Amino acid sequence: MTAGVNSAILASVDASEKRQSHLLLFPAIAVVSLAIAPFLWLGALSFVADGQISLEHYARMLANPSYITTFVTTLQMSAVVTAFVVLLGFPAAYAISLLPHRLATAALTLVAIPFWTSLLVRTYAWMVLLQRNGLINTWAIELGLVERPMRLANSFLGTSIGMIHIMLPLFIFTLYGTVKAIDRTLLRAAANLGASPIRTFMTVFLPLSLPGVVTGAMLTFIICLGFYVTPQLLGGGNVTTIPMRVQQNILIYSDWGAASALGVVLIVIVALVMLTLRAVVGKRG
Amino acid sequence: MTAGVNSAILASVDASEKRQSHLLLFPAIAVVSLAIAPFLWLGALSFVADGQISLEHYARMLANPSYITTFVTTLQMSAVVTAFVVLLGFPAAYAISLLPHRLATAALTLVAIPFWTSLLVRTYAWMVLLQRNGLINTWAIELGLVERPMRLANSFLGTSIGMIHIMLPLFIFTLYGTVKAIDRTLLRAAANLGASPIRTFMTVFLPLSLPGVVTGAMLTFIICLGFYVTPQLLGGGNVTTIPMRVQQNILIYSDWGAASALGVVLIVIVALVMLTLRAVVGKRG
Amino acid sequence: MPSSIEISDLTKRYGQFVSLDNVSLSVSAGEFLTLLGPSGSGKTTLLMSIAGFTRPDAGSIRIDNKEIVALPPHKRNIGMVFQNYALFPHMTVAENVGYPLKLRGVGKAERDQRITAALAAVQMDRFASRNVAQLSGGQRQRVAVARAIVFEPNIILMDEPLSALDKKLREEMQVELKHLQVRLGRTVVYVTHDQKEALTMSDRIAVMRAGKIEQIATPKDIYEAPASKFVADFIGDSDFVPASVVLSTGDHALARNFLQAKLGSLRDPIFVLRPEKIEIDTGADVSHGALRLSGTVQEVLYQGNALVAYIALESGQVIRLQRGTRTSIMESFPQAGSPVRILVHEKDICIVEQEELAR
Amino acid sequence: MPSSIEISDLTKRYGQFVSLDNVSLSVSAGEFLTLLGPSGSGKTTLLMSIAGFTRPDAGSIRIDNKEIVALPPHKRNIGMVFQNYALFPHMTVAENVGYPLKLRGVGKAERDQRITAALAAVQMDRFASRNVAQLSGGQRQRVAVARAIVFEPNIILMDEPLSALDKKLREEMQVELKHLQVRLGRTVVYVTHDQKEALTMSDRIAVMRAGKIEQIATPKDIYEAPASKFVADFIGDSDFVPASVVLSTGDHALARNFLQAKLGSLRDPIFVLRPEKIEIDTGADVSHGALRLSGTVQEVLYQGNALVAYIALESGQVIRLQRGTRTSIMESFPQAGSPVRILVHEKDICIVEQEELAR
Repeated sequence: MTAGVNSAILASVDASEKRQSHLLLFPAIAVVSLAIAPFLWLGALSFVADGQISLEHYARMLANPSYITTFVTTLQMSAVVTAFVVLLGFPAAYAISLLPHRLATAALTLVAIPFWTSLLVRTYAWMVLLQRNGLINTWAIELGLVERPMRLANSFLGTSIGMIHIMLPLFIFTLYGTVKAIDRTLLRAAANLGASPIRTFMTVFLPLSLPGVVTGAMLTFIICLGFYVTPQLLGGGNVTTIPMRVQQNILIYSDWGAASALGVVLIVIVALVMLTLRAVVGKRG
Repeated sequence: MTAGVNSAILASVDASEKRQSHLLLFPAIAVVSLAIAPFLWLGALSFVADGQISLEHYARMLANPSYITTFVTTLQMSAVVTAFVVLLGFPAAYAISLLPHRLATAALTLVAIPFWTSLLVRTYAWMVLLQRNGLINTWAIELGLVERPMRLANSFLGTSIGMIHIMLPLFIFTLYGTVKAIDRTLLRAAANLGASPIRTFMTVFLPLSLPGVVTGAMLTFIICLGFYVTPQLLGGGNVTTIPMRVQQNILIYSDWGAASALGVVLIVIVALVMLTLRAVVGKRG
Repeated sequence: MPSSIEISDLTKRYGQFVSLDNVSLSVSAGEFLTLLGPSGSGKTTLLMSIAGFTRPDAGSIRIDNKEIVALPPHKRNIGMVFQNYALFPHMTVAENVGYPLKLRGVGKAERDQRITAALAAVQMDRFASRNVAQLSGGQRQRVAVARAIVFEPNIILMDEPLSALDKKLREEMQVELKHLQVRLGRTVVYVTHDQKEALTMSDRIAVMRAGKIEQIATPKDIYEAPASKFVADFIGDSDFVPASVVLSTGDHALARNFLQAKLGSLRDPIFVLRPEKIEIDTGADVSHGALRLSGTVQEVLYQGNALVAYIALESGQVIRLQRGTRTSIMESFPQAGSPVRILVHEKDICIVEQEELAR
Repeated sequence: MPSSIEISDLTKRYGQFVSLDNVSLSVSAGEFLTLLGPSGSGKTTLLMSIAGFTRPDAGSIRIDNKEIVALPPHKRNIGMVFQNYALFPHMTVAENVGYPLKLRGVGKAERDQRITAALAAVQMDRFASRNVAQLSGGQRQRVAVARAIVFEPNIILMDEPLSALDKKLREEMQVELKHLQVRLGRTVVYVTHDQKEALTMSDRIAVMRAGKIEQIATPKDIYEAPASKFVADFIGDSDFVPASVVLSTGDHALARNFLQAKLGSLRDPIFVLRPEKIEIDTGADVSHGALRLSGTVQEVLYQGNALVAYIALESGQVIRLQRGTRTSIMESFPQAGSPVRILVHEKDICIVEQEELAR
């Protein structure tokens, strides 16, 4: 670059403006740090045992079969819940996207209200419905579907039902955005080229909504990994998830290091799923 | 309408197609019902006492001053948390929106990872940081800022700090969408018409980002109302929120009716805030 | 191979709004017919009814004498080029073009061959393996055409296929599309709101207005003999001068039978004067059957390839005169402020009925 | 009242891309100057540098001899009409127009009066209390103009202000904006990629290409005497025939000094032939100083207000001849397939240097 008329003064104005805009970075850096800091500290803590740097907490996790069981249960439950959420949520999001604007807004609002309601209250509502003498068992017996009350609450099944109900709205919102954004002309084009409605759905609509399904499913899966209240109340002691083990380590054993290590593992799993998602969806877009 | 050539056959094809499209409504109705049903049952239960329809649970709530205290605490804490989230989140969202695309994505991803992480783990991380001999107290004493450890955990303050940290990402995401969508040409137009950067910010940027701020703040407030794990763990018995009272009613007193009534009140508050939000933001758009 | 289309009494209402008002129309096999009109005139509804995406309330659409009005779109076998091209973003160029063949169960080998042929017809064979997102607007347009012709439909519909392209490319594509249509010999129904496009490409133009066909004729007849003030105003530049003004102030050496034939049935006749059809009366042309009017030049605009004079007639009416910019013309062109006498030959005048046009 | 602008040696790079390459330019007080060029030519960067939104790497911008190149935009007191109008959606029409006055501390009474006057100047006074969202494209455009003139800046910049309007409205607004500029007597710098708009409105046009000004001149000089093949191709329709072909095959009764003057300094000269400047050689015109070429009519296109003949010259080159559609012209117009002899007067020919143009 050769210097020119006023180039010095222009460069200095430029530099002072850059300096000013760097000031703006502070809030961003501050908040990002604030968001991350507790986790970094958690990470540090997880490598300390008896005042020394050590991998003890992680080693114990691998060695103890009950931890392995907890991990398996957590992943299994998350996978089951995610699968059902996708199966129930896809047709719902698709159907809502076809409704006229007013009806669609109403449907989404109705779906939204429970979403924003206290997790505890939602879990409790399912306890009421699923218990031995709850509404579902009462009806099932009255209709003659079963003879004795089913064990719905205090089980993997009950926990899953509660979690499916809790996660469904988020999945529907996520997918709805994608589905609604699909250009309807493409469906017309497919019909014009000779595709029956079912072929159009399979060859055009489904592939185009896939990024939304993947995003929604991964987010659902991630959040399911962190559930504590629902498995605690609806699992009735028969379902143990990682966050429950964190809680036990603190309240019962006061073992902060072990709790931290569990937390770190959970965060790492979340980060991995999120990065995978970014890679998968990013590549398609 | 007068009949015309083929009008009968066209009308019949139309009708049969309408019937088919009504079939599509089923998944929407099913999922919306599934989402709402537990709450309706909860509502019904709250009006039953000793096997009879009664307003007893609600009457008791009004009569018992400790319930009033709980409500005030819950609303107060939600308001405080929301205020701080807005104050911290706005500059952050603004700053991130000015970053180049790559940096902004990175910042949002870093903010997102804790958001998707287990609430319990996040709360626990703050317990570690805030306890009497935790990192913050240790540093504060070493730096000579205080003489004795501050009471950070087990208090309204600690609970608020934890909840602010937990809610900040959601608020930033919500606001970021609005802020990013503001047409930058409007800011140039303001400058061209003679507005200094600060005037531009106050007269153009701020008013245009208001819908995002209002939406984010209301969502934050709603979710804060439903917090259970964080006040339970970080409040150390000194903070009682509505969801904690629900839990107490079930586990300690086995009073399902009272718990239902509390849940219903919570849902009604959420619904009211959401409808207010829709009215406020809808009017502006 | 090309098919004829016979539309009769087609009606479509949306609530109170009448989008198609008893429209009847024949398109002969191999014809290039353009539906031209302002937005809301029903041209798109008519096209969509032929494609099967809009179901009319009543009426008949027959292709080669077969009634199709109640048939769903995927059973009509009509090619279509959409306004935004509607290429499938999750398929390559070749997969897009091969899609209709796959649906028809055409085997891999033949399919590949026909994809290549269709892409070659629009000069896109080098782009077969590209993603749609990598294509420019003009390239997408070509792929959309390839996809619409690859399964050899007898009728091709086009919904403003060039409206998203810039001017130079649009003009190139007009010529190309027209040549392609002639070469393939298909029946084409084309929708546009660009009158120059319609005039250049069409065998016939149907000018639509408020759900009806206002005039259907060859481009030359539409421009030279518009059926109404609406058509004259919509297509080309026109100045309108009431017949009463012309006949009272003008030296109208117009044949009596010309006037009788043209004015006879009109309640409130006005003259349509086209800027390029008006001449300066130098006195050299003494032919009969011409209209002569006096006026003053208000302003002369230079537009590069044309000079436009705004001439205020004695009656106060302003009309335009346009001429190409050869030096010989520019040198003798009237200056602003100078008086001028204009001349229009009988054959260059058309007369329509006065009406209020909404703007 | 209007200001002059003096730009010298303005340079702006974005990484490797040179957006402005040592541009110098003077705009005199009260002039309507248009920056015309394809996208990426630097016309918008130049405009944004004057407005202060782009900071050049080097150079000087002086307004009335005051250096402003390092001044922030809000201290420049220059009016601007943005491409998408940039009206504030949270303010009414009156609040939008009053915004610059409020910033300047103008009191309520005077402000209201000036808002009304500015809105009246663009015929929008009836819409003062409307929301921006309720306005049509054309109405927004007018409000944007009112906001740019209400604080009486001495210079007004316009960035493709009409590009979002449809054709008829655009042409109306061209005339209106030009009249407004003349009435207010402000200096206007206008950016467009529409050559007809530039030709109609401007006092001078600066044609930009790859960060440089290729030619700056009056509309007539730009069109009649383009400085390069790029300018001739970008503005108007042109056919190019190499001088060697013309001189070997044509009957070029062209004056020796004409040829010498035009060809003298060019390495590889080509003739620029404009379709409207070519005539049919009927033998009647025996004037010297004209070029005569033989060819065959390939195709005749009817475009309503014009007939275009594609003529293949003996050398194989195809050129176009365009004429208005008066009946007298149409009757004698050459038919497709017939041999034809064309004639171009010396003054209607321009000669530029051959170069490859990217498409």
